[in-house]
Parts: sequence; C-alpha cells; structure tokens
Amino acid sequence: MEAEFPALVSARLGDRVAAVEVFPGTLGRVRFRAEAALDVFRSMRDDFAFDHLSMVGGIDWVDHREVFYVLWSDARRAYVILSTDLPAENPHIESATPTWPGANWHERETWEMVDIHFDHHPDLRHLLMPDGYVFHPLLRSFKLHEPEELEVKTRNV
Amino acid sequence: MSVTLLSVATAISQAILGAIGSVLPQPASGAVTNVNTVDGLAALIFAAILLLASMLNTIVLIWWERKLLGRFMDRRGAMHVGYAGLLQNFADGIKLFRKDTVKPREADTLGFWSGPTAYMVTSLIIFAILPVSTGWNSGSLPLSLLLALAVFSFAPLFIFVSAWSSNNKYSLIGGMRSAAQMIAYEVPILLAVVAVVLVSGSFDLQTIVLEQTNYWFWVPLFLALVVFVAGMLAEMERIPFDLPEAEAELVEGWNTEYGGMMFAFFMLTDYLRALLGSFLIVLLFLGGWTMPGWVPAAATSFPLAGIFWFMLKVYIVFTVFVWIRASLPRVRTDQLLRVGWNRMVPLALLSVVLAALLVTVKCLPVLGCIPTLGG
Amino acid sequence: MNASSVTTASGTAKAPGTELPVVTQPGVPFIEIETLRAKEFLPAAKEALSAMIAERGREDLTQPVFNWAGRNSLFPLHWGLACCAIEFAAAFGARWDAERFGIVPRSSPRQCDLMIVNGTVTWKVAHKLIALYEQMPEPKWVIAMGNCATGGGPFRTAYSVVPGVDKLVPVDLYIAGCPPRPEAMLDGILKLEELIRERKE
Amino acid sequence: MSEMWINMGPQHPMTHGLWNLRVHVDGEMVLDVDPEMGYLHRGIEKISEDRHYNEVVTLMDRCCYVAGLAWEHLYILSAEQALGIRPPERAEWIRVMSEEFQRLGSHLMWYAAFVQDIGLMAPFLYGMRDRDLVLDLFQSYTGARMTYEYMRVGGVRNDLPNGFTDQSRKVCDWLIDRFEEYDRLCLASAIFHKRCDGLGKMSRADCVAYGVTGPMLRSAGSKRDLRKDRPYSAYDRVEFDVATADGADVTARYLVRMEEMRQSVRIIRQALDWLDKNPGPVMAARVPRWLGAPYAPIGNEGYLLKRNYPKGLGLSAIEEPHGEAQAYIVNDGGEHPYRVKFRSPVFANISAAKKYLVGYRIADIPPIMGSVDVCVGECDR
Repeated sequence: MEAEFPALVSARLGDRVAAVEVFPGTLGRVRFRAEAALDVFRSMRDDFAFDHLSMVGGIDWVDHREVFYVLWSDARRAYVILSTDLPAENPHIESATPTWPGANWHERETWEMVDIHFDHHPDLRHLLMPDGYVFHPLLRSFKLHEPEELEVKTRNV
Repeated sequence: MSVTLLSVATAISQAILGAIGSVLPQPASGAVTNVNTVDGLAALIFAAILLLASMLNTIVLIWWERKLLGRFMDRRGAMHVGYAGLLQNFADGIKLFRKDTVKPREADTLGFWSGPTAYMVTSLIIFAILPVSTGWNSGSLPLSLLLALAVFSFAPLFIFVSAWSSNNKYSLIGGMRSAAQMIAYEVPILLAVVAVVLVSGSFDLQTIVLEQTNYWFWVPLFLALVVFVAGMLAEMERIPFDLPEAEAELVEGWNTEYGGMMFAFFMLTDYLRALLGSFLIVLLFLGGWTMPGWVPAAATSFPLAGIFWFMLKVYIVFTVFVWIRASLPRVRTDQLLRVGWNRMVPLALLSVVLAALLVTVKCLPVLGCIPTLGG
Repeated sequence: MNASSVTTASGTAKAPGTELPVVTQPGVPFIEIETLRAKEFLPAAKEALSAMIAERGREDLTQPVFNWAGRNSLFPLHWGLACCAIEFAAAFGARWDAERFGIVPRSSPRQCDLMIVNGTVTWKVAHKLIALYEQMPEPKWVIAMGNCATGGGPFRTAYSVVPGVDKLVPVDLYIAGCPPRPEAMLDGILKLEELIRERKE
Repeated sequence: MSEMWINMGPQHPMTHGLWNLRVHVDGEMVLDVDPEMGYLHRGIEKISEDRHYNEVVTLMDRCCYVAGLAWEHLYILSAEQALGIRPPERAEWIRVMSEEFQRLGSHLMWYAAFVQDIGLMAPFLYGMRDRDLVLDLFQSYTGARMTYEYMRVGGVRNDLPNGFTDQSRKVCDWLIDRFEEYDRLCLASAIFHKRCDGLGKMSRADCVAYGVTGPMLRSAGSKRDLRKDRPYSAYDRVEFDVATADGADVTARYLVRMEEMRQSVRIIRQALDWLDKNPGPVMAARVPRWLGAPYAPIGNEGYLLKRNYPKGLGLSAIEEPHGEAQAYIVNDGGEHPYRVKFRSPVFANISAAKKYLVGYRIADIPPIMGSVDVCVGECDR
C-alpha cells in the first residue's frame, strides 16, 4: 500500500498536488498547492480515509512560510503529511476545521504563533497568549530575550 | 447522689456569692446571697461550663478526626504541635482569630457578619437541651427532643443567608444546595424520630434514654436508625453528602468568601453539629448513658460514669462517621435529593409503621430478655 | 491599712479623710479629692498603660502566642502552576505528610496565609496571581518554590514567562530546585516558621 | 437562578493545573463551556530553536511533568530521525521500560487526582504513595524524581544500576496487588457508579473527528494504540494487549487506564527479562561529538560547531500516557533544530470539551475532566 500511495494521490488529485515525497515512517509527504487546499482536505478525508487530523503546524522559512498537516487513517494504520508553501506577505489558507473539527485549536495556535491566517475558521482568536497580544512568537524575526537585556528591562519596570 | 450540672452550677454560684457576701456589710450581703442572684449566676455558670465543655469536645473531635483520617490514609496526621498534635487545633484557632477577616466590597454587610454567628449560636443552644447523663444539663424538659430538632433545623437559613450575602457564585450554588439538602433530609429525620417517640412514648430525651435501660432502641428500630444516620450525615454535610462545600467543583462551597474568625466559626460549627448528630444518635438509638446489664456494676457506678459511657459512645459513633468519610465518594445533588425524597421518606414512613406495630402487639419487652442487648 | 479602711468607708461616703496629708483644705470631702485626683491620673495612666501594652505587652506577651499559632498552622493556597505542583502534592502524600506540621491546603484564598508559587509564572497568569495574593487576608507569606518561580528557571529567556515571581508579589522565602524535592519544600516551610517566630508587628 | 458564566480556574481544585474552564450554567446544568488555555505557555517550541539537540531534552521533562520520560522518548525518536542516528538495541529496551514505568507513574497520579475529584479522600494518598515507589526507581537510574534528562540522541545517558531489575520486579508485584485494592475501593462502591456511569459520553466517531486519542478513544471501543499500530523502539518485540472498553464514559476510561497499568507491568517484566540477559552499550558508537558536548572547547580553537551536517525532517509519534503525542523536527543543518513542533494529546482532548461537558451538571465536571487526565504543561507547552 505504501508503494502505490503516491501514484494514487497523483491520479486522484492531479495537478493540485505538486509532489509526493518519501518520508520514512509515513506514507509520504504530500506537497499540495495552497489554492486547492479544500479539495485536498476533502479528498484525503473521503477518498483516502484519513479521518483523523493529528497536528497542524507552521514553519517560518523567512522568505516564505510552510504549513503542514499530519493525518492518520484508522483503516490504513499510517500517517501522511500534507505540506504547502505560503508567501511571506499575508499568508493565508483555507481552514481545515470544517473538514476535521479537531483542527480548530491547532489552527488557532498556528495563527497565533506563526501568523498564518486560516480563512473560514469559525473562531480565530488567541489561544495560548493573552488577548491583544500583537506579536507572533514563532516567527524567526521574533528574538528571545538575552538574559542581560532582561535584567535591564525588569529593573526599569 | 444525683449530681446534676445545675446543682454543680448552683453550688459554685453559692460558694462565690457566699464568699462575696461574707465580706460585704449586711444589706449588700443580703442582696448578693439572695436566691434570685444565686440562681442567675448559676445559670451563667451553667452556660459557661456547657460552652467550655462543648468547645473542648469539638476541638478534641477535630483532632480525633484528623488523626484518624491520617491513619486511614496511611499517614500520621498532625504530629508536631503538642503531644501527637493535640494542640494543633488550638494553634489553628488562635491563628484564625488573629487573622484579618475580609469582607468583599459587594457583600451584604448584615448577612455577611450575622450569618456565621447565628449559625454557631443556634448550634450551641442545643447543647443546653441535650442530656448527657441523669440530671446533667438542664434536667427534664417535657419537649426537649422537639426543641432540639427545631433549633437544629435553623441552620440552612443561616447558611443560605451567609452564602447569598457573600456575593460569590460558588457560595450561592453551595448555599442553595445546602438549603435544598437540609430541607430534604429534615423530613426523614423527623419521621425516624417519630418512630422513637412511638416506642418510648415521650418527647423528653431523659425519658427516652431511661426507656432504653432494658434494650437499646436500635434493635427494634433498626430501619429508623439507618434513616436517621443517613439523614444526619446529610444534615452535618459530611462525605458522602458534603455537596455544599464540594471541594472539587465549588471551591469551598458556601464559605468560599469567609476567612479568619468567620471561617473559624463555620469550621467549629460544622464539628459542633457533627458532635450534636452523634449525641442524638446515641440518645435516641444507642441507649444514651445506660449500659447493658452484663457490664459489671463497678464500671457503671464510679462518679460521672454516665457521662463517661455517653461520651465514649459518642466518639465511637463519630469514628464511624470518619470511617465513612475516608472510604466513600461524594454523591451528586440531584441523586442526593432523589434518594432523600424517593427512598428515605418511604423508608422512614415504613419505620414508623413498624414501630407502631411493635407497640400495638406489645412484643417490645421480649427484647429485654436477650442478654446481650440490655439488662 | 489606711487605704483599705478609707475605701470601705467611701462606699457610704461619710468618712472625712482629714488624715490624708495631701488635703490642705479641711472642709473638702475625701471622695471629691479622689475624683479630682483620678481626673488627672486617668489619662496619664491610660497613656502609660497603652504604651506599656504596645511596647512590652504585645511584643513580649501576646506576640509569641500569635507567632506560635501562626507558624504552626500555615494554610497554603491549594493550586498548582507547573512541575513543582506535583512535588507539592507529593509532600502531602503518605511518605512526607506535610499535615504533621499543621499544613493544610485550602482552596479559597480567603482562608490561606501562605501562597506557595509552585511553578512557572507566565504573564498571562500574572494578574490572577496578584489578585489571589490580594485576596489573602493579612498576615500572609509567599514562598517561591523552584527555580521558575525564583528567577524564571530554564524558561527565563522566554517571551511569556515572568522572570521570578518577586517581580509581582513580595516573596519571603525562595526554595531552590527544579523541582525541589518534597523534603526541600518542607524544609522551606520550616525555615519560614523560623522567620515567623521572630516576627514583630 | 438565572443563567450565568462561572470561571472554574485558573485557581480551582478541579483544574489540576493552570487553566480556566468558563462554564455557562443554568442552575446546576451546563449549557456551554469554553476552555481557556495558555496560562502555562512557556514557549518551549521557541526556546528549543535556541538549544542544541540534546539540550532540548531538559525542556521535555518540564513540558509534561507527569510523563517526562515519555516526552523525552518522543523528542529523541524524532531528533534521531532528523539527524539520521540509530540507538543501540539495549537503549531501545531501556526506553521502552522507562516509558512504561512513566505510564504507571502518570496513571497513578491520574488515579490520585481522579478519586479526589469524586470525593474519595483516602485513595488519593494511596495513589501518591505507590507513585513514589515508581519515582524511586527513576531516581535510582536517572538521579531525579521528575526531571530526568536521561535520554540522549543516540541512546540513553547511563546504564541501569546493579540490582535495578530485582527492585523493579518487587515494585511490579506490589503494584499489581494494589490495583486490585484500587478496584475494590472504586468499582465495588455503588456511589462510584452513580457518579461515573454514563457521564462524559464521547462516541468513537466524535473522538476521531475531534482528534481525541489515548484512553478516551480506547474507552469508546477503538483498538488504536500506536505501540501496536506503528511500533517504535522495541515495542514490536513485546507482547501486550490493547486495553479497550465500550462505555465511552468516565467508568470506561477508568477501566481502560487500570487495564493499561496492568499491561504496562506486563511489558516491564518482559523488558526487565531482556535487559537482564543482554548487557551492552547504551549509546550509539558514532555520535557526532558536538551532540555530546556542544560547547566543549577543542584545543585552542574555541568551540567545535556543527558544519555541513545533512539536513532532514523527523516525525515521531508515541502512545504517551495521555494519548498520542507527536514531534515534528526540522533539521536545516544548523547546530540548533530549525523548528520543533509538538502535538500534545491533552491539547486535542481538551479542545473537544464542548462535546463531553455540555448537558451534564456542574457536579459532573470534576469527574469528567478527571477522566480526561489533564496535564497543562504539555497542553500549553
């Protein structure tokens, strides 16, 4: 099943999928086009029986951003990773929450941390940081305090 | 022979006033040693002794529960203050009385302060009514049982007042639960008491105890005892019926907003009521201060033997309560109320019917012949 | 002797009291002299007494009692921030049994006198921590348990972590460790008891 | 009483951690809930980007403080995949044994907290007492009770001490007896069933849709267990059964966790037998030196830094005591991981709170949340 999975995905999704890379321990890393996100999600859930969304995460590669989804299929007993690239300016992608309700909090966290906007998300507000927090900590441009710097800061406070 | 609390108080009062009177010149001395003055001071001394005794007992009770609970939990409980932690509760008490009592700004002043006080006072009053031995406490009151239960059932009112006036949602929910629970279990308790009254033929606790010299009432009235104990657990708000202060969901229940002295009042009163509940169970079902006939006479005839055996029974009953607390989970409000109205009330009615049957067929004296039950 | 006879006589207010050396005017009854004297004396006595109580009495007589009670019944706030909370709970377990020292966790801050900050404090929880501290009635103490509460610990550089709870509330005692063992926590509380023993109002 | 919102948390006996459950109630009935997380968000993912690979292990212990070794295992598996390093077999067995002991420790902690939630006082102490025995074992070979820092990329830090396996077997025997006692205290009590039966229903379909895993999913009849479905380390070489139940309620979760503890003891006994028979190295032979000591000065050249190491991605998934945890590590060839992303099972389990809390009573919230087994550290990271 593992061997024919890339072919099956390519056949079903056509040019909505750019490539299916080999990823040890999973069925593969499916690189799809961000515009076709909804189609890919639905196809993965309905045609390939990936009914369980494990994790959504974002990566800031300074010049662009990546968002990845890890899916599990009870029928196949295997993981698959979906991944797509988004532009660094105004990155946004269709929300997976209508497809997998469990994506809700993961997407909230990804928006909060990596500043990737999820369209049609039912409730995109802060989850881990307090309301009104304007930074996105997991961006590469967001630096951690140096201990000395921190000392000065707190003393001034 | 009959040393009673009142006679002791009168004797002390006479001694004090006599000493004062002997110093004073005649007209003043006559006024001081007057019968009315002696009686008035005797009443005060009576109350002081009762207060002291009940408070001491309550504090020892708290210590006993903590130690016992510790042992049930495979640990030792308070150890470091006094011998085996005996002074622990005094330390707690002094600390709590020393602490600030914060009233939340939005709380209702009158209710916030008066609720706990009234709760404590009404619970203390009952100690004057309950006899602990022949003639001890206030002597024979023809309706002492009714009076005790009536005062006992004031509590939900004051709990609700203090819960409502502390303006806290947890307190409010706790207070409502408390009121619902106490009112629901008031009915089976009273019905169980009716069974006792039917068998003993009196509302006077002295008489009820003296009726048990031949056999203790738990034998013919076992059903009533079960109902009464369950109801008392609910009235005392102890596990498994401690929903009003359910630690897991309502932070501390109706005393969430109370700290310092007011919290000490609540804590103390909870145990006062536990003591009262044990008193009532011993008085109504376990023969009060009477002992079965096979107990050697020497064990029941030393001075204050009645009080000794009575308190022993009370502590044993309380130990059972602690055991229950250590081993049972907490029930839910709706389940508690359903059990109260759907199971306890019919059971209590059944126990009344059984008691009436026992009285009508006149088989009660038979029980007295069984040697283990009484003499 | 003289005074007692005068006192008993003063009850009937008939004694002349002329033998007192202070009485210069012969016609003034004793009771009035006493009243005049008392008027002068009472405020001074009151002042002296209250000063004595304030200086000596409270410190030497009542304070040890209150400090004894306070240090022997510390009720910590029952809450868990992070890892140290597990060790905090373990200290109340059968092996360490913190209740031996009269330490009973209470869930309501109104009934607590000790806040054990057992874990990492984040900026999101900071104002709740301050509110809880404000809700605790005086006298109250704070123990910073573990490295995170003391100075941020391994998360010191993180964007969401308060570098030490002493930035928010006054801390009486720091316990080192990540997390401190239950023995260390109990030792910290005993050290706090030493502090309370020498406490003055 | 009219409808109102109640904040249960962040300081509340029910939460067992630092989070806030906002509950909309009508009298005693729960109409809506809104969990509010993040009170313990320490930015572990961000700090990891500033640490060397082995230093992140330190954060993993603090990430989930009741299951530190399981999270170390999770991270190490992922890092080894990203860096292309394989540990020796003995290290794999030690990791399996550690994870199972950690499962015992975590479940005992859960038992203690859960029985306290339903008002049982004494068993709380029993759970803590027996957990301490497991922690003593950890202490004997890692040196710490809760924060172990034991696993390394390419193996584990040190081998087991002498006599460890015998002591472990004694603890296992003791625990197996205690489980019977726990069951007698809970399952034999009518009040326990009154409190827990039919509460917090979460059907299998809902669990899958909301990403709920672990004992909650298995209590709904699913046999999903990554140790069986996707064996990692030495789990393909041990025999055990997946604990399942059908009720999908609080009692079913209790049964699943108790059975899991028994199965853990079974796995541990097999692992101990293997470890007794097969001594050997516990670190891989060819681990790059910068992994072992990132700041070690080499000669006069200052620090030996990582240069031109192969890039890679790592995804690991383990069956953590709370459910299915994942780590996704991006290795861009630098000396620090470029991005570390963790999936916490508790995060997903709490996110479905609306599904299993609405429609019950306030008094039901503690048992239900107790049966979910919340560890805020790993949820907020």
